Amino acid sequence: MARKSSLIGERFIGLLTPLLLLGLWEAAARMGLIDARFFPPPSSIVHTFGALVASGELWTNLVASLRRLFLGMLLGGVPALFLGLAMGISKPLRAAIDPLISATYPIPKSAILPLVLLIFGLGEMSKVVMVALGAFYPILINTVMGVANIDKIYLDVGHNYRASRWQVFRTIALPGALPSIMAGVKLAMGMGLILIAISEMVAASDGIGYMIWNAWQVLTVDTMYVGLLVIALLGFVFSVILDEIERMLIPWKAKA
Amino acid sequence: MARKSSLIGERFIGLLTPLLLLGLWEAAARMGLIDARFFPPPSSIVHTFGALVASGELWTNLVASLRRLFLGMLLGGVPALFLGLAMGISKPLRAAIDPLISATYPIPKSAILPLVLLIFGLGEMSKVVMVALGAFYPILINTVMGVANIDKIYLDVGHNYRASRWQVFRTIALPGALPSIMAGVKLAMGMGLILIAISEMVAASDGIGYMIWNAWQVLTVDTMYVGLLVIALLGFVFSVILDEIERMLIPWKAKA
Amino acid sequence: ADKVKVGINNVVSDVVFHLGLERGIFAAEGLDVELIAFDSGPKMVAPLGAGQIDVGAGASSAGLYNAAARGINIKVVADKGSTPVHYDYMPLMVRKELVDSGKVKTVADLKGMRVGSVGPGAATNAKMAHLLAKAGLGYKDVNHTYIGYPQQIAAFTTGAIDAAISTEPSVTQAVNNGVAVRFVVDGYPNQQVAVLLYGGDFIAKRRDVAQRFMNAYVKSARIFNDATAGGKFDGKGADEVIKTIMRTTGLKDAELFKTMIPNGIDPDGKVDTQSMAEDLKFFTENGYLERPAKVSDVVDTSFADATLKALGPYKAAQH
Amino acid sequence: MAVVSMLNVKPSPAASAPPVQISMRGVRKYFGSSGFVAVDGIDLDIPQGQFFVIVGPSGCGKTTLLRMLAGLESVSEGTMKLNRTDPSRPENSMIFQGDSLFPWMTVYDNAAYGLRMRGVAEKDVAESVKLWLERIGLYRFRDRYPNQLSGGMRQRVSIVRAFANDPEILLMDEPFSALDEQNKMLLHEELLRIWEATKKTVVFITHSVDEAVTLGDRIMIMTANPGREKAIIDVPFARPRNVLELRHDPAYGDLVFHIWEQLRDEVQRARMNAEGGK
Amino acid sequence: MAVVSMLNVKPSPAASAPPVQISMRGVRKYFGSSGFVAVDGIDLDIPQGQFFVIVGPSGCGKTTLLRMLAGLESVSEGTMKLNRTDPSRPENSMIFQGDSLFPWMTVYDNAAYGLRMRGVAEKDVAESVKLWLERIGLYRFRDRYPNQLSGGMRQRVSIVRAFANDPEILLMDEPFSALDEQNKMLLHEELLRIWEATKKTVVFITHSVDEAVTLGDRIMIMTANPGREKAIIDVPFARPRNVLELRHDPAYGDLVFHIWEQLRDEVQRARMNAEGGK
Ligand SMILES: Nc1ncnc2c1ncn2[C@@H]1O[C@H](COP(=O)(O)OP(=O)(O)OP(=O)(O)O)[C@@H](O)[C@H]1O
Ligand SMILES: Nc1ncnc2c1ncn2[C@@H]1O[C@H](COP(=O)(O)OP(=O)(O)OP(=O)(O)O)[C@@H](O)[C@H]1O
Ligand SMILES: [Mg+2]
Ligand SMILES: [Mg+2]
Repeated sequence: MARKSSLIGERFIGLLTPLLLLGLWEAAARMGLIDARFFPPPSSIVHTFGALVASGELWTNLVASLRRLFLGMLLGGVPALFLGLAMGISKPLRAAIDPLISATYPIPKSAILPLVLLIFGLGEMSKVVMVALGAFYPILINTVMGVANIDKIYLDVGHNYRASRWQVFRTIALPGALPSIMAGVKLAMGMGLILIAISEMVAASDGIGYMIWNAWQVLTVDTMYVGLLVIALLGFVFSVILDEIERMLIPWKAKA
Repeated sequence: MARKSSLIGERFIGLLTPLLLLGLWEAAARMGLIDARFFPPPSSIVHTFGALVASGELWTNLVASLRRLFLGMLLGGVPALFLGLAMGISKPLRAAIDPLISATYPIPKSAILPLVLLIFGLGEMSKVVMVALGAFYPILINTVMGVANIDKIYLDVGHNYRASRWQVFRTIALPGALPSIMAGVKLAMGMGLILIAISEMVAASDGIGYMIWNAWQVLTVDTMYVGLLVIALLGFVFSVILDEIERMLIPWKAKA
Repeated sequence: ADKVKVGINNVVSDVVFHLGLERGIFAAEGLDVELIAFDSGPKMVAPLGAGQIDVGAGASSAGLYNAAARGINIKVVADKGSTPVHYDYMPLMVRKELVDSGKVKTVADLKGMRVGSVGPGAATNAKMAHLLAKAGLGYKDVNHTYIGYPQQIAAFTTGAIDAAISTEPSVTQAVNNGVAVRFVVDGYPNQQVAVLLYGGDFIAKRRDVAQRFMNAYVKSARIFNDATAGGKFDGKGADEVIKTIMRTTGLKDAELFKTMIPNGIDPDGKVDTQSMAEDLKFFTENGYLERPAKVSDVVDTSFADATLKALGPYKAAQH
Repeated sequence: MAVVSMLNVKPSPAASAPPVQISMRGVRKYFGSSGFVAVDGIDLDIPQGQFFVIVGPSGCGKTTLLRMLAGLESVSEGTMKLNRTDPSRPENSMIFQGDSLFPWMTVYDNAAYGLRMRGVAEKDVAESVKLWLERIGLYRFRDRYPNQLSGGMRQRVSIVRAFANDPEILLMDEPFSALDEQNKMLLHEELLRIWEATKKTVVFITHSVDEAVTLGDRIMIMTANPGREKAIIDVPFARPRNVLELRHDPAYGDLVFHIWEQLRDEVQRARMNAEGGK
Repeated sequence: MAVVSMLNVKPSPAASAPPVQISMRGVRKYFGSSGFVAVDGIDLDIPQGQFFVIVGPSGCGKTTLLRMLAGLESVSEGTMKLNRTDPSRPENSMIFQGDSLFPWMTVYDNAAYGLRMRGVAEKDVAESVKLWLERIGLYRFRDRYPNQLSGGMRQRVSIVRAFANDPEILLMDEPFSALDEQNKMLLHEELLRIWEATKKTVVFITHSVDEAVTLGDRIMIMTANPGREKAIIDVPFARPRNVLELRHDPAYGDLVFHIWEQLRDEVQRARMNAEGGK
């Protein structure tokens, strides 16, 4: 009981802060403290939001982006998870792949977008691949770190009970690294949203990124903010969902 | 002794893999398996690299980017570290700020670049801020997770010895979360490199990002690859440096 | 000297600014000009409206009208890139394979094909609509895909797009690479594509500086016209102009300029309001505008007019 | 506040009786949403300077009680008061059951932790830590990290950490369980000497009835889960005690046997419970 | 390979002597770059089915030796061989000193770990785990996570984990140290019963000389750091032993006293070393 109500309390505080900031923004825009031409008051953005919802435009774009996002998260996240677990357990593998990771990770995804387009075409695949690229690295890096940080005694136990590599993966590396992996997934989800927006700026005809970019091109500022707002909301919703999943996956922390 | 030589061995394997991949690329480009107009063989990229080094162009751009990168990392990383430690320790603070973080993190930095320019001007500051934005989130998220994951007994010890909030920060939260923070710094460094490249595409007249973008505009593909290569090298070098720093900062793991 | 900040895109047609700097034309007018590169025109609108830059090398686009509607005071004050006959630096390109195989013989054959364009609300889209209309097709009779100019070459290579209104130097590179051909040249003459923009504050508070900037700009434009007489980079002083272009854009291949088509830029700075009106109709019909607009909302020719009065009309250089 | 001053004016029952340092009334502890009762209604007064020992079957709530005393666990019901006598010293220091050394600090830094948290000058820290590490035979391991120590050595470091801090109340949760009997005996003697010199209040958890009788003034035997007070026994032996001689006293054997029997009943009851619950 | 067959053909000294299960020759262990010597030259043969006990002062290298036996620590010098007699069963299972339960598994899953790793059918796992958890009085806590258990309860779960796995060799590192004496005694009896029924080879580390003499066939006393063999003592008491009756045997007292004395010397020597090193 106590836990439940404090959880609700926390959610409440969590909603309060953004609302407060939005209120400040509204006031500042109305009082002319910030340039309303570029930072229109939230009320006017909400208005445009309503219009875009009504026209169905927002929904179409949202669905298109979400599809790409989920496919991309899967395509990038699953290999990252397994490779990360393997690298966390095996030192030689880690030594072989680490430099490759650190060298390819910082390559700006926006700069190689043309190359991605060249390889994967202008269709859906290139966008999914961009998201996958973004999701891959945070999950990989956090998984490796999470596994490497598991108390050595647990691996000793695993070896003593002759757990196979796969069993060590499943019973020790994965659950032991789970909190860290979840942080990686959160980072990856954010990166995925960023990259979906970037890649939908090229060769797309729908999606939230397309909507934002489109709005910048023709300077319909309110629509652009609606796009940003939608991404922010997605980020918030996904993080709540991920928190919930984390609570379920990590019961030994929750029940403490 | 044994540790040292195995370290060198690891570094060696770590260099082998990328070299192998480059060799494959070279062969494929020469045999026409890939389109050499867009994927020129590494040898030709190296050649252009030499020319750009000789002309001093590369050096100027590199220095400009590095400066922005370091300032941005500081500007984003230090607050992220402190806020992250605070959020890790204090549940209410975390509840208040978490949703804000998860909502603002996925906002595509490239989409708000014009707004950043509007607020921070067209000079260096806006580029530094972009890097800072990129560095902020991974460090924050990983720090929070790292602190939240510290074994509760250590916090109990801290409270029992009446450590002040600041002392708990310094003696427990910080060292306990350090492995996770370092993973965050690695992610942040990569993000910083990505964002420096993006932000140098606007209102800059030097920097590696500027160089890449410029090269795309006029399709001097080799120069573009040199830019990407330099970023990759930077990523690699930074990760080696960060690994070394980690080894120094986390002696209790290294000596085990 | 008066400081003037100018936003540019580092494209070939920006050479007028570099000429003005290099040859001391701005300095002679008592101006200290700083060039600031942007990766796209739309990113310039906010800094221009907020007075962070004074002058912008922008495009005639739907965004201009929307900006005006939002109270962002930006004015088109002179031509920066237009397509008089022989100066069509933005031709309709078609994938070479389609032309060679005879699949595409006329514009009408593009029906249902994939056409690349640089972005929504751009003047090039109006041009595409114009060309399609001449062939009896509607704008929506082809599939539009947004993709930047340099990427269009890659897209042609992989067959991802079949046609596009592209620009130099990408056009020449695509032709030289053998992936696309100039399919329609001079199909929509005298379109106003790139424009010189002044920020509202620059116009209102620094009129005198703005006028001097215009004087210098037109002088530079005339040098460019001399060098590109007849739509080729072989007029008077062309070699120097080419060098400037190569130095400032990073283009490494001098050969390109043999076949590259220069952009038009009116030697008197005149804006082609007629084509702008036609393009505005296209923007309106396709729903790019938030509110109805008129060309006169965004054009202010007073500076160019005054410069013309002061300098007298352009006389083509003798070769 | 009012409570404290009331305590102060109240006439002491015996003229020389020391003031109550720890007082519990109806202390209960439930865990989690299941409402599992770990500690069930403890009433207890521990006078200042007493060596108080708690014994009881595994899982009966000893650690939970001690953690509530240290303020590390909330009290679900009832009241628990710690009265200060010397506010200049830290209130209490706990020796935790199991590993609690910071893995990221060397032996030295772990031992110095409490003093540093109180802002003691580094010179005094060094002196005190050196003294304690030498007493416990670990000074030459001062630069090691905990993962380079054996289990017994780690336990000794955590003893140093608490003692060096010089608190009013020492809370010790099976501090000697991972030690060999000889080290244990040496530490018993050491502990008694220090305690007799400083007259700290000590609350000491152990499973060893010998240890309880050797060290304690008073012993509380707890019932198996849920943990209640089963009996409180006064240890009659005079101080200072000689650890070895004590064992030859027949009264010693009787007392040990008496406590032992009570404990055995509890353990058996606990077994019954466990099987009843299956 | 050759070594094993040689061992097999060698005529046994006594006709019925069981084969050697564990054999060590000059086993040494250095740690890290400093070359700290933890274990220094152990020669030892442990026959199949023997209950072998190791005692020694804290930090003398007992755990290190056991970890080398389990293959968790490399042998720096010398050879160490474990000969299998029944390849269908797991070679060895270790009860680790201190906490080693997986925090992310319930009591039940922790206990079932070894069996599951061997791919035993879930039905058989359930049966065996239930049996063991009941024996040790924790079946009703089967759905708890380790952080919801007391220290002693955690230790009992890790005992179940090893026993349920039914290995040829049991390696036990102070398995009963966090237990109350009554539980300890019950477990002693249980352990002896099982051992007598199954005749597993057991290597058992303890600090309690009583425990060593009660349980063991043979006891190795180790020297203080660096750990060497100080003495090996045969325990003469007949089997099956009654844990309580044994203590009334005067020979029992003598043996305990004898071992105790040797240990005291070592602990004192260790103290000297530590102080010499300051
Ligand atoms: N990883 C390590 N690095 C360096 N030294 C170590 C390491 N592990 C153990 N040692 C040292 O080796 C020695 C023996 O340790 P070990 O854990 O085997 O002792 P032990 O006999 O089990 O002691 P206890 O009874 O206290 O558990 C100790 O001095 C310890 O400091
Ligand atoms: N966080 C928790 N959540 C739920 N139950 C808990 C928690 N902590 C302890 N318990 C339960 O409370 C009871 C008492 O635990 P406690 O640790 O106080 O026992 P103890 O007397 O110290 O035992 P031991 O001698 O084995 O250390 C146990 O049954 C334990 O399972
Ligand atoms: Mg306890
Ligand atoms: Mg040990």
